[in-house]
Order: sequence, then C-alpha cells, then structure tokens
Amino acid sequence: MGRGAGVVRGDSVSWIDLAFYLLAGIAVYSGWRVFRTDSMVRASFLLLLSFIAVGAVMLLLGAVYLGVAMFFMMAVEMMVMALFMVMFMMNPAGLNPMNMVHQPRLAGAAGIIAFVALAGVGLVADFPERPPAAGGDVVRILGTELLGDSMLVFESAGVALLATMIGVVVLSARSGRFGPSDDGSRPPGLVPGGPPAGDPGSDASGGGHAHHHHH
Amino acid sequence: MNWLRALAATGPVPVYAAVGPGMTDEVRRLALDPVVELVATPRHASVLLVAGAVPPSADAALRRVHAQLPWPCATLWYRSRPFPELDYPQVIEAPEMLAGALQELHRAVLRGPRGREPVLLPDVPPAPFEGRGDYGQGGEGMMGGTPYGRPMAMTTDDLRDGLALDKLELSLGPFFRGLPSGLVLGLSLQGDVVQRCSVEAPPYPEPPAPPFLQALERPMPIAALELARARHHLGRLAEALDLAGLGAPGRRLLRSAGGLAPGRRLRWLGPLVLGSGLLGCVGTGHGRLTRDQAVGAGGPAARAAGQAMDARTEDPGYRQLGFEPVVQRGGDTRARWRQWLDEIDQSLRLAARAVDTDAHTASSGAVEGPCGRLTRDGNPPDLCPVLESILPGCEWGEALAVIASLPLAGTMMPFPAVTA
Amino acid sequence: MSDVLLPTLAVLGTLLAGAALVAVLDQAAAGVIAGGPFRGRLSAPLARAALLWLRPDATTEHPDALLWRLAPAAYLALAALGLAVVPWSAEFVPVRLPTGVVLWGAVEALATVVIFLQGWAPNAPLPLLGAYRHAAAGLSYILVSMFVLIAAALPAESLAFDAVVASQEDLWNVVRQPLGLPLFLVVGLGIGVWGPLRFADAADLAGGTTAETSGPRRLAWALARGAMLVAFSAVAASAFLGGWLGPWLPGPVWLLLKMLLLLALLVLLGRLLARIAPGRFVGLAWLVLLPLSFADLLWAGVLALYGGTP
Amino acid sequence: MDLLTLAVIALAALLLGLLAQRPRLRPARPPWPARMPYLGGGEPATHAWSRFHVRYYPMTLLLIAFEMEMMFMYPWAVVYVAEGLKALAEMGMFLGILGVGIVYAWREGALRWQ
Repeated sequence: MGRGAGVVRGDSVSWIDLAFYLLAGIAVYSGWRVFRTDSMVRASFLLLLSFIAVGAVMLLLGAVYLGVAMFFMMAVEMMVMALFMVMFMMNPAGLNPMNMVHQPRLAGAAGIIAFVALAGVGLVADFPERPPAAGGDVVRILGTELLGDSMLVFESAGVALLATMIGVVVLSARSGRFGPSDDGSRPPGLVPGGPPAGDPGSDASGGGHAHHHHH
Repeated sequence: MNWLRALAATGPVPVYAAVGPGMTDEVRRLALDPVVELVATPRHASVLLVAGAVPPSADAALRRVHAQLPWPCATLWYRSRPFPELDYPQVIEAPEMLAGALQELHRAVLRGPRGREPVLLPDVPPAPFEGRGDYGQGGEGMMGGTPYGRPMAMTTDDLRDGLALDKLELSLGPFFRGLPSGLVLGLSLQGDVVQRCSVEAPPYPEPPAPPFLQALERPMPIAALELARARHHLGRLAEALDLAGLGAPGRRLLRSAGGLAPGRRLRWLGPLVLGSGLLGCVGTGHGRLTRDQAVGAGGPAARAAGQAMDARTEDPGYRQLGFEPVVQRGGDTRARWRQWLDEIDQSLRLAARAVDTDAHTASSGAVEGPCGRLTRDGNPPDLCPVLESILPGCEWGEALAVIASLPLAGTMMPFPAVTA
Repeated sequence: MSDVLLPTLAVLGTLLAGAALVAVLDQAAAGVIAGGPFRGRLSAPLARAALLWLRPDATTEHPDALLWRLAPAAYLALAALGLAVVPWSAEFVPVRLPTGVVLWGAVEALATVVIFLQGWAPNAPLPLLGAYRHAAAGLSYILVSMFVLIAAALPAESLAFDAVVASQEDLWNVVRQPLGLPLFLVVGLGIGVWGPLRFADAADLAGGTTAETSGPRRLAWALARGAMLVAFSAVAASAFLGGWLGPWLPGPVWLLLKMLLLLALLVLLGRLLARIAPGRFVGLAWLVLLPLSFADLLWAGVLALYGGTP
Repeated sequence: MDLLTLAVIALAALLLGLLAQRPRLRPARPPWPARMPYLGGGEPATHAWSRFHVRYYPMTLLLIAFEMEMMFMYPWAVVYVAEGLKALAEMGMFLGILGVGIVYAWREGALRWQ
C-alpha cells in the first residue's frame, strides 16, 4: 500500500500505512452503522462518511482526481438521497426504533459472495503492468483518454444522461407544459379493469413506490 | 467580573421583546438604541422585555417564551403586569429608563444571577412517554404513540403536486417577530408551503398616531397628518425589510421616520428599497386581494389594488393642495409595498406644500388614517379572515411577506364608541 | 515537522482572524447603512463573541445531539480544507494538491450537507425549514460554481490553484472571463449563508438553523460561517484576481488585500440585498445563472484556443 | 506529505470547531418547557422530523444526472488547450446535450416549486 504515486512523495511510508488502515476501518465501520441506525439522515450521511474514507484511500493510492471526485459526487448524491429517504420513508428520523434490514439472510449471503469474488479477483487476477510515468499527471492522462479512445463512451454517457434527465422530469414532476401532467388520468384498479385503487397519492403506495424508484 | 465578562458587557444587550398591545412604536424606538439589540428568538437573548399589558389570553404563550430564554437570564416588565409567581420582578414605567434598565439587567445576568428565576410551567414533557410503548420511548409500531413526548406528523393531501406527505401542525405567535404582535396563526405546513391557515387570535389593536385622532376633533395642519402617515408607512416598510434580512436598511428607515420634517424628501428611499430586491421576496400575484376584499380593506391596501378610495379626496383642504390619490394595479404584496413607497413620497411632498400654504383639514367627520378611513366610531375593517384564504399555497417566506404588507392590526380608539 | 505545522497555523490563523474581520466589516457596514450614532462600536463583534462564549447552550426536546455538535465543527473544517489548497506565493502553498479546484467543489457540496445537518439536528420546525431551503440553493449553485471554475482552469491547463494563479500572469481572469467572478460571488453568498442567499439562517425563520442555538454553539456556527467566507474569498481571489500576483508587495500581502476586497464586497452585498424567495432562486440559478456560466465557459474556451497569448 | 498536511489542517479545524462549543460546559438538562421548539409563543403539535415535502425534488434528480456528466469535465479542462479544436467540439456537444435537458425541464415546469 505504501507505493503511493503522485502527491505522496514522502520518504517514510509508515504514516501512509497507518492512514490506510484507519481509513479502511472507518469505511467499513460507518458502512456497517448505516444498517444499524434508525435515522434516515444518519444512515445517508454515514454512507457518505464511508465513501469519504474510501476517497481518502484513493488519494493515498495516488488517484488524486478520483479520490477528490468521490468526495464531490458522493456529497451531492447522499444529500439528494437523504432528501428522498426522509421524504418517503415512514418514521424517517427513527423516533421509534426499527429494523433497517430487510431479507438479512439473502443480503448477507449476497454480500459475502460479492466480497469473496471481488477479493479473489483482486488477489488472483493478473493485472497488466502499465504504471504511469513517475511524477506523471494522472489528471492529464485521464483527460487524454476521455478525448481519445474513450470518447465514444463519454459521448454515449452524455446522451444516456440526457435521456435520464428527460425521464426524471417525466416521472417526477407533476407540473407539465399544459398544466398538471396527471390531469384526466385514472389510477389503475387492483384487478384488471377494476375500479381505481383509491387515492393515487395515498400513504403506503405513494411512499413505497417512489422510494424504490429512487434506488 | 473578570475581563471576559467585562468585555461581554460592553456589547449591545440582546433583548427578546414580547410586544403587548400598543407597544409597537415604543419597541421600534428601542430598536434604534445602540445599547440594545432586539433579537429574533429568546435563545439569543439574555433579557426578556415584556412591553405592555399582555392580555390574559396570551399568558400561556408568554410563559412559554419566558421559559425559552437560556438560564441565566432576566425579565424586565415595562408597563406590564409581572407573573404573580415572581418574587422580585423588575418593573419600570418610564420609557426613558428602558434602555438603561435593560443594560443594568444584562450586567446583572453577566455578573451571575442572584437566584434562579423559576420556570413557570410544569417540568413535564408535552405528552407522557417514559417507560411506555414498545421500547420504553413512548412510541408504538412505526409511527404510533408519542415517542419522546410528541406524536409524529401524519400524512395529508397536498395542494400542489398531490404527493400526500406529512403535514406539520403548529401555532405561531403571538410574539413571533415576523407577525404583528398578538397575531396567532394556526398553520399546517407541507414542506415549506402553507396548506391551511387559521387565525387563532387577531393582532393587538394599535392606536392611530395622535394627529389622526386630533383631526377627528378639529382642523389639523395637513403637514402633521402627512408626516404621521409617512412615519407609519416607513415603520411598516422597515418591518418588511427586516423580514427580508435587511435589518440595517430597516433601521435607517425607522431613524428617518423619527426625524421627518416638512420639506425633507427621502430621495434615497426608493433606490434603497427597490434596489435591494425586496420585491423579489415574493412572486407577482402573491397575497392578491379580490376586489371585494380590497374595497373592504380600504386605505393603501385598496389603493394598491386600483381602488382610488381615499377620505382625503372629500376634504377641501386637501383639494386645495391638488391632492390626487396614487394607485397601483395588481393588489398583491408587491403592489402594496410600492403603494407605501409612493405614498411616503406623496405625503412628504404634500407636507412641504401644506406648510407653505399653512393648509389645514376642513372636514373632521372622517379622516384618512394610515390604514384606511377613520371615523369616531368606526373601526377599520378586520382583514384577518382574509389570511385564511390567501395564505394557503404560499411558501413560508412569502406568507410572512404577505402578512407584512397587510394592515392587520385593528385600530384601538381611545374613546370607545360603545359603552357597556 | 514545520512543513506541517506552519501551513496548519497559517490556515487556522487566517480563518480565525478573517472571521473576526468579517464580523467587524459587517458591523461597520450595518452601522453606515443604518446611519445615526454608531451602533455599538467596532468592538461590538468581539463583545458579542465573549458573550456567546459565556452564555449557556440551549437545547431542544429530542435533538440529534451528535450531528448538532458536529455540524459547526465540520463546517469550519471544510473552510480550512478550502483555504489549504490556495497558494500564498510561488513558494508557500499550504497543500499542493493537483486537484485543488475539484477539492473546492467538494467543499461546496459538503458544505450543503453540514448546513442541512445544522438545521435538521434540533428537531424543531424553524431550523428544519431553513435546512431544506438551503439544500435547494446549495444543489442549484453548485453547477454554476463548477462551470466558472473549470473556465478558470482552462488557460492554466491544470486543476491546481498554483497553476491557475500562474496562468493569470499577463491578464487576470476577472478581465479575461468577465462573467466568472460575478457568478462565483453568488456561490460565495450561498456557501457562507450570506445576504440574499441567507436561506438557512433567514430572518423570517427567526434565525433558521440558529433559532434554537445559544451560547458557544452559536459562536461556533458564526465562526464557521465567517471562516467559510474567508476561504471563499481566497479561492475567488486566486481563480479570478490573480491570487498572490502583483507588483512591489510580497505575494501573501497581495492575496490578503484581494481577499479583503472580496470580503468587503460580500459584506456590502449581504447588507444591501434582500433575501430572494428560495423557489425563485432555484429558477434563477438554473435558467439564468447556469446558461451564463455556459457562456463563460464557451468564451474562456474560445479565448484559450484563439485568444493567442502573446 | 501534502496529504498529511491536508489531513492535519482538516482535523485541527474540526477540533477547533468542537472546542469552540465548550463541550465540557454542558449543564444538566434544562426543564421541558425550556426545550420546546421556539415558535414565538406558539406550540408545535408534532415532532418536526417528518416526511418533509421537498418542493424541488425534480431539480435534485436533474442535478444528479447533470453532475455525473460534469465529472468528465475536470480532466477535459486539463487537456483542453493541448487537444485544441477536438476538445472545443466536444464541449459544444456536451453543453448542447445539457442545454436540451434544461430547456426541456424548464418547459415542463420541473424547476418550479412543486
């Protein structure tokens, strides 16, 4: 872990090792606390803390752009996630204790399998040996890549995100160009062709639906 | 007193003012005093000022506010009745002693209190909870019970986008700084949008400035009336500025209101107020009165809606000065603020002309007061019910801006028209 | 050791002294605008700080005590992170981070989070409304900030603030990219919860996120707000006013002078401009400021390619 | 070394922010009425923590999509001058795509308070 490149130019590596284990510990611990807290806000921002620790580990590894970008992206995303979690989850502040975990066995098994698989890849796989030039500017390399071979990916991502933006507006905003977008709409019935299933914005269905939507 | 306390004592005294009936002007004067800083919440204050005789209906609210000052703190009772439970209440009557007394109390608080002023409300949670419920925190299931002493908010339909999310029910006032003193609003909020508003108590009535009352009795110099009108409008605009975070310009308005004289114009006023973007606090159309409501309101509120209703047009004294009422179109919050600005300018010009010609009012049956037509027995109409129809749908800040643009406080006539 | 200690002391000292200076400037601006006998004196902010230090804390019925305690401290730490990547001269850069511009963006995003938490933690209606208002603003101005800072980074061909400053040797960005600084000032008002963007601590919410705070906790919040304005002014000075560049005087003095100028401007704007309605600000940010920042970036891009550096 | 300095600065500021709150000076819990949320003498009926109706949620979703794309822009800015016209064309396309998204959101009223 001590082979930091880029900004890490220290001759002693001991504090880097120490920082790595500390940050890794914070990342794992706060990730675990996400599922133990009752408050949606705390859960969101514990997850943010976990990501920040991961970002800091990336910085230690010399990924100066990806690490800082991780802080940036996750701050915005967890903020938005917190807004939606509080908006749609019952008992958002956990005033009544509750269990945040659903299907714990399945989730646990999936988690263990994913961890073993990824760790196995990390340990066993034969990564190509292409170290960046010493003192090289990793941001510049990334930029050249984005305007070179990866340009198509970049542009497709742009178009995909445009589709996302339009989809987001269509699905979430009630206001429309010609007035409320649900004007004249009729909620579907519980059985095919049945009468409308109650108030479209009722507590349980509205909340749960929109929440899943977000994830 | 160590050096830190001595340093702390050199600053202005943070005072939370619970304003009783007829005390708005006194408190505005106090806001200009450099030794006092009027703060917006009791949490920021070290001295509670109870100004005026707070009616018994607001007693519980006053006790709540009193309890919310962080201890140590002190209470000054200015022309008001102290709580009977207090052993040695600080009471004063003379306005000129107010600032000094506040400062003295503040120093005493800093030196260390002599004894604990009791919290006058029982030390119990809003709802009993300890040891109850599933986990001993008072709650039941996901949303039920009263965890930690209060229930959780429940969902309700929404006015705007139809998402049925939780509504926050609360009562605001009578001592909330953004509302006229005495006004208690029951509000339902979804997000920051008002869903329902009910007036639980009207604002305390305010006495009209003395020149208006005297004009009901005898001819009065028009200059005096118009300066009083400008002073009133400046005070109201200062409140609106204060709400928009412009306390300093607001104090400038209050200061100039204190120093108005015939022949002086406030040329900086329009650029300062309009240049600050005050009108950007509210969208166009917010707080718009219907034609009937505007006519019922009378005064500047009606003129802001295009109704040229003005008792001054009936007065020969004013007609000689070439008085024409100024009006706006729109009748919304922005229009009413603009109307005040225009009327201040008009009043100052009228005052200048009236002094030159020594013009007096001629008729005394009805006088155009700062909020509308004043007669000996007729109170201007109560606009409070209007709030219940125009506030729903407003965002919190817009709702307070609408309130800051309406003449809500009733008029307290010193000569009661009806005797019991 | 001294290459850690010296930058730390420089950054923290600047933040503390700067926050005090902001309070004094604000007091002076308020006094001049309000007119009349000078309200208090210029020492009034110091006296207020002493009073807050001595006053007891308030608390609410069932707050999130941990988050409430952490929010002001984290806000201050974010200000320190922002200031740390700003160069004081060619030699003295507290932290030479090749991605300083991105780190500042992260600071803005995280500041939105901590301001939200400050309002969420007390479990009281007025702070809560302030928190959600600020989140709306914070999520709107962040894009504007990204665009104008990327525009400033274009001619530098680097995301490090020392390179951004060095690229302004011939001409400051404030002239070269005239839209940049005005747009970035809006961001400064937002991140410092200041003036027209003072949503979280708004007057109509009786102080919003501070409505339930008293004593040292309120002091810490005020300190962090001032410090954030200081950090912002350093970043703005480096990105648009040539940072430490300037004739005759040493670099750090130039930087401080430019920061002072920006702080004075922010304070004055804060005292003279009314708080805009949050909904209107969201519309303004996305429909006016964002397209303007597009234009700023396009202009900077065309200039960087065809402007022809002499 | 720079990262260590950055960490030290951030932690020192965090500590300073905590110490400024005088954590040792916490008095005994004030009585219940002293802890009631301030509403100018009024009372809340419920806890403030609730399913808060955020009025700007379409905007936040729009931002998420936008921001992801923005993250490509930083490395792009570094190589912009070196890559020249290609980078400019790239930017034009990028801004065009985002512009379409914003115009659409505006036309649908998604940026208004819902």
